[in-house]
Amino acid sequence: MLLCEQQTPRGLNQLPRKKTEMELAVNITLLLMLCATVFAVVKLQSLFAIVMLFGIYSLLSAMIFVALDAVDVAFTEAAVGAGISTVLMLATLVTTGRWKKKPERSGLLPLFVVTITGAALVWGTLDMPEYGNPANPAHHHVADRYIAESPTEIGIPNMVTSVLASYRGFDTLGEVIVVFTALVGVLSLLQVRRPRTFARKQDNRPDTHRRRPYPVLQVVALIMMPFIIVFALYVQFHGDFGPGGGFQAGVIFAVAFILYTLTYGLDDSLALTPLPALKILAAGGVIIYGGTGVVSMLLGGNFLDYNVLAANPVSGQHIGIIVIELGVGITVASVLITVFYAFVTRAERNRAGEKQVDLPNKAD
Amino acid sequence: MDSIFTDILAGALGRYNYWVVIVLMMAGFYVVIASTNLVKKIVGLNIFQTSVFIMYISIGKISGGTAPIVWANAELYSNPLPHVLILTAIVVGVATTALGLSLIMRIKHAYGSVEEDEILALSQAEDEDE
Amino acid sequence: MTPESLLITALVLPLVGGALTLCLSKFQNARDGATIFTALVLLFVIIQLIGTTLSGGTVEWQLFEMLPGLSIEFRIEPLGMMFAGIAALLWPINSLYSVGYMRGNNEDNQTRFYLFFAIAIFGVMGVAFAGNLLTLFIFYEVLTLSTFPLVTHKGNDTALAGGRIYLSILLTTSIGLLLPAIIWTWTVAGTTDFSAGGILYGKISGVPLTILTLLFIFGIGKAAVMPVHRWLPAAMVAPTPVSALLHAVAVVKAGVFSVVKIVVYIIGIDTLSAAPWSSLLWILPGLTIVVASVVAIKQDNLKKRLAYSTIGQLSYVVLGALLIAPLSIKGAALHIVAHAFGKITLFFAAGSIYTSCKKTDVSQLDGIGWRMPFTMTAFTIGAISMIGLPPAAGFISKWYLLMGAFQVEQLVAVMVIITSTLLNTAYFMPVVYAAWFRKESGETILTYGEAPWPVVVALMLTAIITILLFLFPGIPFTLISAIPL
Amino acid sequence: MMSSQLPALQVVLPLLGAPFCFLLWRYPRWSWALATLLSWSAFGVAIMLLIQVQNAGTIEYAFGGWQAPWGIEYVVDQLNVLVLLIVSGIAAVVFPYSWTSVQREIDPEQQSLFFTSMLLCLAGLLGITIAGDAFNLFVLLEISSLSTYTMISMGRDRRALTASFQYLIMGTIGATFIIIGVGILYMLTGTLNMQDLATRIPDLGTSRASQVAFGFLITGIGLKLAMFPLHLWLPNAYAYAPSAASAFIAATATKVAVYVMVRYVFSIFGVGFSFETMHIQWLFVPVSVFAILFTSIVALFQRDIKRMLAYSSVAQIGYMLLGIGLVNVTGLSAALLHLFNHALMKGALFLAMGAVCYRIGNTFIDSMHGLGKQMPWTMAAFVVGGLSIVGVPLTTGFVSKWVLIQGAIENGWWPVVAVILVASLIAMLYIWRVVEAAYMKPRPEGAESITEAPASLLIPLWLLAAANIYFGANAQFSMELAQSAAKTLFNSAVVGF
Repeated sequence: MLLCEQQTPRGLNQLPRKKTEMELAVNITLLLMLCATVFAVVKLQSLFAIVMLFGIYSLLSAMIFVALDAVDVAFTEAAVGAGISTVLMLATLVTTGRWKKKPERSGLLPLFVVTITGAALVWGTLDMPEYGNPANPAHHHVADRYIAESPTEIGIPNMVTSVLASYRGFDTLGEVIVVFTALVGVLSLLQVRRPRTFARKQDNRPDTHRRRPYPVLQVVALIMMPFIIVFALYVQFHGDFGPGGGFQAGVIFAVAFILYTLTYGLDDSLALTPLPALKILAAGGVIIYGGTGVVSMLLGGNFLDYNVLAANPVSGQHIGIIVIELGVGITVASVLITVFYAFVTRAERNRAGEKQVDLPNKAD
Repeated sequence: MDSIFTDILAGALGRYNYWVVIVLMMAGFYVVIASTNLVKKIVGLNIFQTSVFIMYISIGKISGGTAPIVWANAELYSNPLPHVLILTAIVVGVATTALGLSLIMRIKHAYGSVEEDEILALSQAEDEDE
Repeated sequence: MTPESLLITALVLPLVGGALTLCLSKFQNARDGATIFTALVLLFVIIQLIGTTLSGGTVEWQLFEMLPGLSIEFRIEPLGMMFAGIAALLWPINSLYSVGYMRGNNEDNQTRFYLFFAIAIFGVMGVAFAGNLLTLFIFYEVLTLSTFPLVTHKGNDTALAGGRIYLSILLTTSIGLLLPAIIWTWTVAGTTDFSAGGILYGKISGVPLTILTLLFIFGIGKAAVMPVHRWLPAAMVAPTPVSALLHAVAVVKAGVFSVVKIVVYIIGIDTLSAAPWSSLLWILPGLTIVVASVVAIKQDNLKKRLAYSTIGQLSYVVLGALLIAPLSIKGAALHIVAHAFGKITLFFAAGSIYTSCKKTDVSQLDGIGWRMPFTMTAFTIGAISMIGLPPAAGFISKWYLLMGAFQVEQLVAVMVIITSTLLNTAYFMPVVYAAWFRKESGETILTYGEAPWPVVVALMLTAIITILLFLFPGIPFTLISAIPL
Repeated sequence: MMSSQLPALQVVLPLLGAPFCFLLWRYPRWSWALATLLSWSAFGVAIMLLIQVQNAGTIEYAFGGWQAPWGIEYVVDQLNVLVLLIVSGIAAVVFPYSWTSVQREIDPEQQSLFFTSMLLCLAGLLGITIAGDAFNLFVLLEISSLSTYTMISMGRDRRALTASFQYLIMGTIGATFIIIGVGILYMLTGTLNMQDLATRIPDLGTSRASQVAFGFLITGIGLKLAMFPLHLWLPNAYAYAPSAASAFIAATATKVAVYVMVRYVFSIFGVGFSFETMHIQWLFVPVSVFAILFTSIVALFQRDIKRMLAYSSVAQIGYMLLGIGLVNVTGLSAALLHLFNHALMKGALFLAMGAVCYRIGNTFIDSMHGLGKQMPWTMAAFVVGGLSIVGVPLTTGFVSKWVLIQGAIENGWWPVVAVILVASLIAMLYIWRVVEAAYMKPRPEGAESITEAPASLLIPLWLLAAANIYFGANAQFSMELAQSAAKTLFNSAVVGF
C-alpha cells in the first residue's frame, strides 16, 4: 500500500512524451513477437525448428534488452543465447536426431502447475512498483551510488563494468568458476579426440571421415578469422568505455575457432589449439582472476580490493579491472572452444557410424 | 467512473511488461515440465531463464533513461545493477545448458533414446531385473 | 574402597567379565571359570555396597552430561540396591547352572552366550543404580538389545521368529510410549532425577497425569502388564539359563522395578493418588493377574506355563505399586525378591528336566520326582513360594500386598489376590502331583537320572534361599523400610 | 591480518584450489592430495571462525573493500558457523576416504575431474552458507549444483546419467525460482544484501509482491532441499552417484539448503512475516509429517541400500522442516541440531556403503548376506549409524529426537509426537533388515570370500561413527550452538543476524 502511494506519476510527466511512446511501441511489438515465438516452440515437433526458434527468441530478447537500455546484456545474450547455446544445441541434434518421436504427454498437471504459478505472479504484480517509474525503490538505495560515484570511485564510464568487475567482483569470479565447472562436467562426460582415431577403428575407408573441402567457405573463414579476433580484442579492452568486456570478448574469440572447426574440421583445429593448452588456459584464467584477489589480500586489502594494487586507488581499480577481465576472457574463450570440440567429437563419432548400444556407463 | 477506468488503464500500462514476461516465463516453464523430449526440455529451460532475465531488466528500466554509460548529454541513466546480475545469470545459464546437452548425448549413447518415457521404461525394466 | 569406586566397579565389572570370556574363548574351562569368578567378585562388591546403604550413606556418580541438565548419572537408593542385590546373588548361581546346562546340551556359540549374558548383567546394574529416567531408559534398552542374541541363541527359524516378537514389542513400547513419557516429564519438571516424594508435584495434574502414568506403565513393556505381555512367552525359545535369570528375574524385574521406582520417585505417591481415576489404575494389573493365571493353566509346555505364571506374578508387583498404599508398595518391593528366587528355582528345575531327558511338557512328567528327586524337591519349594504358602518367601510378600489392599479399602483387589492364589495352586499343584504321585507311563524305556551336578547344585541353592528368606527376612526388610514413602 | 581474512579464505581456498586440482589431470593422486589438504584447511578455517564468532560475535567481511550493501559481503554468525563446521568437517573426512573408493569406481583419466568437482562443490556449499548477499548465494548455489550434477553423472550405472539430468532440470528450476524471488525482493527494496533486506522487508507490510517473492523462494529452496513432494530427484541421485560423492552430498547439500531456508524464513523475512502473515508452518508441518511417514515406508521396500538411505534422508529432512514448523525455540534448536547430527549419521552410513561397494561391487541387500562376519568393522559402523537414524540413546539421533519431541510437547501437538515415534519405529525396521541380512543370514554358498575394507576407508568411516557416539553422549557443544542460534533467530526479528 505504501508503495502505491509513492508512485507519483510526476516523474513520468516530466519526460519527453514522444520518447516514452516510441519506447512503448517498440517494446510491445518485440514482446508480441517473443510470445509468437514461444508458442511456436510449445507446439512444434521438429527439434531443429525448435532450436532455431530458440535462437530467434534469444535475438529478440537481445533487442528488448537494447530497448530497455541494457546494452551489455543485449550483447551477451546475442552472443550466448543466439550464438553459443544455439550452436551447442544444433551439435546435440546431430547426435540425437532432429525429430521428436512422440507428441507431448497429456499436459494437464503441468498446465495446472504453470497456471497456478503464473496466476500467483500476476496477482503479485498488482501492487508492484510501476514499470519504468524513476521513483521505484529499486532505483534508489544501492543503485544511486553506482550511478553517482562509480565514475569517480572506479574511474571508468561504463557503470555496468564498474559494478561487474569491482563492486560485485566476487559474483563475477563466481561466474567464471561456474563456466569452469561446466568445463569440468562436460569433459567428464564427453571426450575431445581427433576423429581420425575412431574412424580408423570403424573401417578402413581412409578419407570418408574428412569433410569434403569447401574451398570457398574455407577461404572466407580464413579471411574473417583475423577480423573476428581483432574485434574480440577490441571488445575485451573497450569494455571499460562501452558495452563489452571479458565475457563477450571470450565468446567472440571462441566463435572464431568454431568457425574454423566448421570449415576445416576438428583435426585441423585441434592441431591449431591443442587440448592441453586449452585446459591450461581455462584454469589459467580462473587463476589470474583469483590471483588478483589474493594479491590484493597480500597487499593488505580485502579479497579483490583493487584500491591497494597501485598507489592511487583509481589506477588500482584500472589495473584490477583490466587483469580480471583478461582472466574472464581467457577462461570463457578456452572453455567454450573446448566444450564445442567435445560436442563435435561426439557428433563425429556418430557420423563415423558407431553403434548405439547399451554400453556400461563408463568414460568412453 | 471515468477516473476508475483511467486508473485501471494506467495500472495496466505500468504492468503490461511484467504480464507479458510472466506469460513467456510460464510458457518456458511449461515446456520444461510437460515435454518428454530431453532436448526440448533444455530449450524450455533456456526460454524460462531468458524470460526471467527480461523481468530483471524491466525492473532496471527507467522510462526515458539511457544505457548506464557515462556520456555528456545523458540526463537519466537506467539502473545498472540488474544488468550486472543478468550478465552473470546468462553465463550461469549457458554453463547449465552445456552440461545438460552433454548429459543428453551420453543418455542417447547409453539408452539409444532421448525420450523421457522410453528411458523411464528402460530404467524400470532394469530396476526389476536387479 | 570408597563407595563411589565400589559403584563404578559394580557397573564395570560385568563388562570386564564379558571381555574376559571373549579373550579366553579358546579355553573352555578358563572361560567358564572367569564368568563365575567375575560374578562372585560382583556379589562381593554389591554386599559391600549394601553395607554402605544400610548405614545410611548415599552414593552418587555422574558419568557425563548429555544435554544441559540431562546427564547420565547413578545414585544408590534402597530399592535399587535391593534389585542389584538379587541380580548379584543369582548371577554366580546361574553361571554355575549355565555351565552345566550349556555343556550338558552341547550348545553352540557358548562364548557369545556368556558375553551377552555379561552385557545383560551390566544393563541390570545400570537400571538398578540409575539416578534419573534417562539413565534408566538407556540401560533398559541395553538390557533389551543384549538379551536379543540370547533369545535367538539357537539361530533357527523358531528362535528368530520369537526373537522378532521379543524385540519388536519391547522396542515399540519403550520408544513409542516410555520415551515420550520421559520427555514429557522432562518438559514439565525440568529434570528427570529420581528424588524422594517425586518430581511432578504441582507440575502436572488431572487427566494428563493419569495419561502420563499409563504411558509409563505400558511403556515399560518389561513389566508385561497385558496387553504388552506377548514378548515374554515368545522369549521362552531361549536356552533355560536365559529364561531363568533374565526372563524370570533380571529383565522382568527391571520392568516392575522401574514401575515401582517411577511411581515412588518420579510421580510421587501423593501426587498420583490425587490424579483422577488413580484409584482404578490397579485394575490393569489385577486383570492381568487373573487372565494370565487362567491362561497358564491351559499351557502344557512347562516353560510356557512358567512364563504365564511370571506375567501374573509381575502384575502383583505392579498392583502393589498402583494400589498407592505404603504397605502395598513395601509388599511389591518384597515380592520382587520373593518371586525372583522362587521363579528362578522353577526355571532351573525345568531346565534340569530338559537337560537330563529332553522333556518339555507337563503331560510328560508323570513320576519324574523319583528319578530326579533334588530337582523336583526344589520345584515343589518354588511352587509353594509362588502360591504364597509358608514356609516360603512368597507368603510374606503376599501378606503385605493383602494388607496394603485392606489399607486403601480396595476389597475387589483383595478378591483378585485371593482368586489368583487359588489359580496359582491350580496350575502348579498338578505338576507337583504328577511328579510325585503318578506312575511313569509304561512306554518310557529311557533311563535317566539327575542332571549334571552344577545344575543340581544351583537349583538346590536357590530353593534353600527361598526358604531362608522366609525365616530370616532381615536384609530385604531393612532395605525396604528405608524406601522414602 | 590473517584472522580478519578468514571469511574470505573459507571459500577462496577451495575455490581457487579447484583449477590447480584440474591442472593435475595426469596425476590424480596429487590432485586428490591437494583436494584433501584444502578440505582440511577449510575445516581449520571453520574452527577458527567458530572461535572468533564465540569470542567476538558476528563477523562481516566486505569483498573488494566495498561496504555492504554496495559490495558483496560475507557474514559469519552463530547460525552459519555451525553449518560451515558441518560442511567442512564432513569434507575433511570424506576427501581422504575418496581416493580408495574412487579407484574402484571411476576411471583414472577422470579421477582428477572428480576431485576437482568435489572441491568446487565444497567451495560452493561453503559459499552459500557464508554469503550475506542474496544474489551471490545464487551464483555459489550454481557452482555447487553444477559440480554435483557432474559427480552424480560419474556413477557407474547408466541410470546415473538420467539421475543427473533429472536433478539438473529440477535444480535449475529451483534456482530460477530463487532468482525470481530475489528479483521481486530487489524490485521492492532496492537491495540484495540480506541484512539490508531484513531491515527493509518489514516496511513493505504484507504487500502481495513480497508474499509472492516469499512463495517463490520457499518453493525454489524446497526443490533444492528435497522438500516433499519435490524430492523426486533425490533418491536416484544419491543411489547412483559414486560412493564418495553420495556420502559427501547426502551429508552436506541438503543441510545447506535447510540452512538457506532457515535464513530466509527467520532472518530475512522475519518470524512475524513468515509465520503470522504467511503461516508457513501450515505448509511445513503437514508436508513434513507426510514426508516422514511416507518416505520411511518407501524406504522399507528398497533393495538397494543406498537408495533406501536416500529415502530415509527425505524423511530426515522432514524432521528438520517439522522443527522449523513448530515455531518455538526448542523446535528450531531441534531442527538445527538435527542438521548437525544427520550429517554425521548419513555420512557414516553412506561411507559404510562405499566400503561395501568397494568389496562386493554393489549395495543390494541380498548381496550383503553374512557380511557381518566378513566385514565386521564396516558393518559395525553401519549399525552405529543405523542406531543413530533410529534414535537409540547415546547416539546423535536420540538427542535430536529428544529435543524435537520436547518442542512438539511444548506446543501440545501430541499427534506430531506420535508421528515422530512411529517413524522411529519404521526406521528401526528398515535398519533392522540390513542388520538381519548382514548378521543372521549365512553367506551364500559359493560366494567369493570377502575381506574387510582397507584402512583408508575404515578410518574415515569410524571417525564419523565415533562422532555419532560422542555427540550422542555429549551433546553440550552441538546443542549450545543450535540453541543460541535459535534464540538469536527468534529474538532479533528485525536485525536478523
